[in-house]
Amino acid sequence: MSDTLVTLLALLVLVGPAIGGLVAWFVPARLAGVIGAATIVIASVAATALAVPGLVDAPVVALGGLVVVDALGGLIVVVVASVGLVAALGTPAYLDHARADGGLDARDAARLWALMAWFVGGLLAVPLLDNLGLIWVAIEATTVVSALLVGITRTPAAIEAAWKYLILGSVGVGFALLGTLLAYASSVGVLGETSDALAWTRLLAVAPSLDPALVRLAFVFALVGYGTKAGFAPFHTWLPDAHSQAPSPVSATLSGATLAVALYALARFTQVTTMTLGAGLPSGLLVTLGLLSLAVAVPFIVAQGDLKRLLAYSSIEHLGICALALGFGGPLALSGLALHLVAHGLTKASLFLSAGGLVESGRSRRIARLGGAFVGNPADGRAFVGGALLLSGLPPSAMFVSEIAIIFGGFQRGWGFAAGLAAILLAAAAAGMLFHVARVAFGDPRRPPIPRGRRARHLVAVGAPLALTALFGLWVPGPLSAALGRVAQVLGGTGG
Amino acid sequence: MIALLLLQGSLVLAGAPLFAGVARRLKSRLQYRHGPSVWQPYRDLWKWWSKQAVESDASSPLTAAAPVLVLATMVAAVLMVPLVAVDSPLSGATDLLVIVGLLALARMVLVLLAFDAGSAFGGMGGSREVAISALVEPGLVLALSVAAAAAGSTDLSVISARGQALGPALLSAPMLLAAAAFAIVAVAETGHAPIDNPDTHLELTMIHEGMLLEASGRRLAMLTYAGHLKFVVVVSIFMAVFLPFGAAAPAAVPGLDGAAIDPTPLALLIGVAVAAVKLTVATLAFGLLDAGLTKMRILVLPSLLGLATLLAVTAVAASLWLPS
Amino acid sequence: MTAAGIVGAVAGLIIVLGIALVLTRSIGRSILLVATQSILAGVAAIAVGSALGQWQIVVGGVLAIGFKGLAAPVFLRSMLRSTAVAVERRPYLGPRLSLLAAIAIVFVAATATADIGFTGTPGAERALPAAIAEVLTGLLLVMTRRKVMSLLVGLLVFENGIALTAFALTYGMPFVVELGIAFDLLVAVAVGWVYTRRMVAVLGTASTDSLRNLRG
Amino acid sequence: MNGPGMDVSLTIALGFLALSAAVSLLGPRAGKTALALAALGSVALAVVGGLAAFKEPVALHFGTILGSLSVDLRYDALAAPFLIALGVVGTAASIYAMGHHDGMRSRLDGVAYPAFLASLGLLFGADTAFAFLLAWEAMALSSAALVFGPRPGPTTVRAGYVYLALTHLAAACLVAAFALLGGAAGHADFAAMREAAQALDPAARDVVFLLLLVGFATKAGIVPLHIWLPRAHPEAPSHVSALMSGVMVKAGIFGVLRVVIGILGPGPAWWALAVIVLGAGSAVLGALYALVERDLKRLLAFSTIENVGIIFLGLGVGLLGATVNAPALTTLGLAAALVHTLNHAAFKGLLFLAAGSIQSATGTRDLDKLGGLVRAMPWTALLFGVGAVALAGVPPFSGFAGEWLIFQSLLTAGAATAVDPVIRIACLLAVGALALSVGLALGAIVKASGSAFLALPRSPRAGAALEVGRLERAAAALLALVTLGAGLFAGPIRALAGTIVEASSRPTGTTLGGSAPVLLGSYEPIVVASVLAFIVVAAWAIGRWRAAPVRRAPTWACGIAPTAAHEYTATSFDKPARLFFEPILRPVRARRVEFEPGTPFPHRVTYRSNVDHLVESRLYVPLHRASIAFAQVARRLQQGTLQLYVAYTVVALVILLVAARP
Repeated sequence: MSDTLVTLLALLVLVGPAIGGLVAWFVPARLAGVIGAATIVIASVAATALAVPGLVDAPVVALGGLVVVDALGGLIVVVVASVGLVAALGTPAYLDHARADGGLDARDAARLWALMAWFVGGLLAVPLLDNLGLIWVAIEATTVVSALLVGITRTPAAIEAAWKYLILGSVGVGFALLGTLLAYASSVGVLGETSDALAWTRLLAVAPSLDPALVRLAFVFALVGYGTKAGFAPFHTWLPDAHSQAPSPVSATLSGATLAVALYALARFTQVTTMTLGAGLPSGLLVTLGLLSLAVAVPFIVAQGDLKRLLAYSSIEHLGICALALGFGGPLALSGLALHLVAHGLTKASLFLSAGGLVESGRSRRIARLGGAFVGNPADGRAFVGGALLLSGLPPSAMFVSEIAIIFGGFQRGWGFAAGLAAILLAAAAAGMLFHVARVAFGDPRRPPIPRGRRARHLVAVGAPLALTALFGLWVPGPLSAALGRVAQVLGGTGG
Repeated sequence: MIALLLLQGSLVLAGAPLFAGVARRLKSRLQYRHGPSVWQPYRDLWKWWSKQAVESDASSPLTAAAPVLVLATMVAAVLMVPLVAVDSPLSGATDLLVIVGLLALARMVLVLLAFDAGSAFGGMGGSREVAISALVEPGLVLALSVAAAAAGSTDLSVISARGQALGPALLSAPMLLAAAAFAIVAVAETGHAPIDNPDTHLELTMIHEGMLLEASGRRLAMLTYAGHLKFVVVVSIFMAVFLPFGAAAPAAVPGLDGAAIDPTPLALLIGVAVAAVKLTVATLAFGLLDAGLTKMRILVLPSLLGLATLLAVTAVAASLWLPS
Repeated sequence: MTAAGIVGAVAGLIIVLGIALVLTRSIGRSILLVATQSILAGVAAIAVGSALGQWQIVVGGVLAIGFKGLAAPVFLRSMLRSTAVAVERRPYLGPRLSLLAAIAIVFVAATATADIGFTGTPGAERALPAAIAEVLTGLLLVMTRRKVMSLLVGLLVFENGIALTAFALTYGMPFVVELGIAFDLLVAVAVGWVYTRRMVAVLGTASTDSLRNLRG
Repeated sequence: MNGPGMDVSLTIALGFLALSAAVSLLGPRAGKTALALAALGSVALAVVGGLAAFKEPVALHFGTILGSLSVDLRYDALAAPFLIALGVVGTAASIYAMGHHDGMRSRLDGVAYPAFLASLGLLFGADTAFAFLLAWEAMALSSAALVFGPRPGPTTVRAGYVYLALTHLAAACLVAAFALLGGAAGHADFAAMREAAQALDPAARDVVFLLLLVGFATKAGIVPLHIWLPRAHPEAPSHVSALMSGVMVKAGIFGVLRVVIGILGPGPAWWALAVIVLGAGSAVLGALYALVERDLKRLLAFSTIENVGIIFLGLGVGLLGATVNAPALTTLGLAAALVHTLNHAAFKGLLFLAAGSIQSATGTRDLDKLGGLVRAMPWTALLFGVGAVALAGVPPFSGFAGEWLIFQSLLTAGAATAVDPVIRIACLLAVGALALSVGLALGAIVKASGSAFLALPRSPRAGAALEVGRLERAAAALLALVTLGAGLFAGPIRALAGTIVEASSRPTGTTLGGSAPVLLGSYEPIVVASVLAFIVVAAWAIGRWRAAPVRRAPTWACGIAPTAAHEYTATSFDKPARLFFEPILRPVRARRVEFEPGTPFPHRVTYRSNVDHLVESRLYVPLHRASIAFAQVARRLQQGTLQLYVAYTVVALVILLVAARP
């Protein structure tokens, strides 16, 4: 692509959402909806257009090195863009219902679109930026913006969730800043005090000569910081509250995209640390936290009463698997990780939207009171059950492929015990999930459900991602599998 | 082979009711009763044969078919059991498991017949028969498998040939234990005291008779006759496996092509005599049991049949350590 | 006074302010303390920046004073006005225990820097322990205070600690990143302000005791 | 023309099944054509099986999904019998479904049924770990969808959930086992895994064996992993339970043959002992619970557990032969297991179809409410009879043929001096256990057929039952013919099974099997059958010769008019057995007598007796309760205080810092 087009696209992605959001903030609700959706769609399309070449062959460089998109960055952009689109498609239906039953007024609706635009814009920026400091700033910005989104419905529970998200998020990400700072300190010795010192491309190039003690501390702080944002146990405590109280399109973006972006940032640190200290420390810590996340998620999934919290804990479980995959390393596990991020993003976004639909039509969040979804709300009911089956890794789902790849990869790399334990924990979590899904799907509805308007956009938003996940489970198209291979190669570093 | 088939077939088919008569006669004499003559079973069979059969209006075609099937199974079993000679008439095609299977087939058809009339007594007899036979099976098969494992084959002819060749050494400890187990099981199988009372028609106590209650005319004749045949089959299995002495062995000098030629006519005659003696002794033994023992309460049966299985199990364990 | 001397003095002052923060119960006073801390750090940065002639560090100091020293306290003050109670009545840590904790923090900070033993900028040997002490003080405040405003104050102290560490190690981060960090921090405090108003309106209290019913 | 024939017919088979799924999407009206296509697909699968038996195996590559995970198929001799069973039972089930009212209940059924057949077909040919696991989970998911069905009631939902959850947990064991197995081989196809498996150290091989055993035993329904089987089968429509009991349960057996014996290879003696003990336990308990069961389909489900136990005995002897390197013993054991697998597929499929006809005709499966169906449903009675005699294991039928072979293999193992005494005793005691289970099974099936078909109907619905349609009878008749054929031609089938076992072991290089199985005894079913037939005809002729006409009169019931109430129902029939096996069954009795007010005469007596399934009440219920209790305790981690959460983060940070010290 020509240079000018690349620069234009980069600018569009970095600056566009900010302006779009600003306009949407001050414009009346109906117009704000159009502008907000347009901003998200344009930003996503631009980012994908910018990232795909990086995904397929050589990394794309723009804005004088500020923006570098390699295979890993490209993949995350694709995940965030697709989840952003799904959320944007799902928002109108949510707003109709929320305004109908008085949860939100017109001002809030406009503000929601503006915040969504900033939120998705921030998430899209992270994989493009080649500066760890700016990556931190973008992630902190998304944290703060999404805190506003989580508590937008003004209920006591939403406010409580927002506060916890804000405080815990800021403390956690603060440690990430400490980590970034230490990385900067270690690279200043080698690269001098230029802003290049924070560019992960330069850091990777010069990694072996960095000061090991500083890099070790930097990795630990980054692991805690971005681990909090990615929802690893024991830093996960904010996630169930925030994801279950936020409006469903917001929690879709939170679960689908934000966790992936946080994992991306952590992956960059892991790359650098592996080049400097060797794979021992990072994989050890990542595997431990991954197993801990799985272990913590299982009891909460098995004995869960709230539908959305069930999905939130399942996100913790799936990010635990991603941490395991990152810890195992090796081509098989890492390509499994890449596929898992895509599949989890899509499925979880669709699930949160359909769960939102079920909660609205069943007028309750309690799983016990949401029975008879097939009868009461067939569209959302079928989507929810289908999504849950895909989520628990049953064959047509791409997660079946990725989970097997990760477990097989784990055994290959000598992590036999951890991978075996993970397999059992995964099955237990899936069994717990299926138990609740069966209770929700079948039986007769407790209260006559209000017929949900069959908004075409909502159905597309819920159905399309599931179809894609099922498709990728059976046949990974040529270019995608090549891309996954390149991501694995990039993540694996020379160690491979 | 055909000669043996005809000889053994005709003799057993003719003589079976006689042994029943002898057993009943012995029991009555021991009970200081004169008792019916030894030929009474023949008269009963002939009487039923010429009577008109009456069947329940609730019954299905099975009531007509069952007696024929049961009788046919028993006749087939008679032809498959070595009695007169070491080899049974159909020795090449069957082994002890097939004979046990045939007994099971007969039992299955009989229990279904019991169901068919829709009377409570048939159901009662059938349910007890099934429960008891389930307890009998392990003891029966284990006892026989001790001999089979020792002889290296499950064909009765091979087992009895080996037994005959061994002579008195055959009665080693495992074989004795197995014989005892088989004896208990044989009592249950043929329906003699203390498990069942062959002569009674008291509804609550009869098991085998209960199943025949609704049969009449030629059907009753066939079923009773099958019962007599079953007695001969069970006893001849016992004799073939545990007391094969005297049965007509194939000629000492094998034929030109190495195949064992049929036993000489003289050997067959001796075989028949010895078989008759053996059957009589067994009949007297069962008669003594009938006279001496009263019928056990049905809920206590598992302990007796459990004893049989236990004996068989010890026989199996012993057979591995002691040369059997 | 050389640059190192100024940094040393400021570090000492910051540690004292930190201890005061741990001990004080009144939220108004804690806002004042954290504001002075930020201003001091800013002044140190400006002094060192002008001494070394690097405009980046000077602008960093100005940003610190502007955002953390002035703008953030304005928000915190307005939050304070919106609730009746202005005192931390029952923090999780009693007065004696918090004093003990403050001293422990200083002790831990000193041993930690000695243990790590890498050299930052000149004068870092005094600034680093102060920075780590501030980080720990910030965490302690967040973990032991009940009122929402105190939590935000704790966050600011924690943030000051990290900025000071940056200053001690490499005289702060590249300018663009410093700007971003300061902006994010301000927006975080602003969001806190929004939610405090909403919390008082909906729940009627600004204490985290009423934020405890999302369980399991 | 050896190779291409197979993949052409495989593509035809999958084509038909895909077409069937597509057609069923058009709506319920297209149900019949969709099922017809499924039947054709099954026939094609049987053809593939036939080809695989006699032709050289051909590798078919379907594509790589991710990195080294690829779907390769290779139909060799071992896959042949299973494919043929799938084809035959699949065809019969599809034809049955065409005539049955709940054959195609919804679009979900329309897609799930062909998917179920296809996944089974792919499973038997899978040549890589991923292909095997993909087919395994697809089979579980599609059969669960069929069990749930469009409008499941609460019991169906529980049954479906227990089934899916247990199968998924078992699949996790398989994933771990394959990962361990394929660890060094980089997950190439089974052949590469076979070499890698030999290099594994003994401890790892034991772990792999246990994981595989748990995974395959759960799918096969071996006690104590069997609790899903008696729940899931009765809830599925009859043609699906016929397929599940007939073929899907055999996937566990196929797994043991293909992976444990084929890939993992021989191991220490305790492997064989474990399989034999599990087999014997399942056989006895399966038959015992079948005998005391009142629901017809649950009875058949428990008898499947018994028969799978019997097959495991054969597999145990096969493993034993491999351990002591006695090829003849291995061939005998595996051939016996294979023969009984095929025979069971046919007669259990037949019985489930017949049970389905009973349920659709009378609307109930409770044996106490049936009775007297032989008059209204003669065809179903005859077909059920054929299945019954096969299940009872009486000569000259197919059930006996399989069990006779298992007896032979156990006795051969018992008599083999190379085997150490403890296992020889186990084999001989297994003979006793097998005999006990056959006796109990005979009782169970006699009770089922007697109380369902004979005497007077015990409920108005049973009285008003009508014979089922032609298609359903034709389907059952197909399986009946196969069952009778398998019974009569047991000799040649036995030899064929021996050659199959020997052929499937050739490429592995390990001399698993010798020639046709060497037997201790002789059993020529044709001779036995013809002797029986001849004598039956003779006896019948003599019985009819100048016999007086038969008079029909009401049964004598001590003077009162005989009614259905006098009959022995299923519950009363198995009362002696319940009392005999009281320590295991722990029967619980509830008797309520309502008297005429003011008189000592009882107006109504209600009697309920049920049996406590020990495995469930002693093992699964406490386990379930403990896991829920643990989850409740664990949930206190998240009890809401913000400050505590920050403390979690700080403590974790300190621990990580300490852990990361250089």
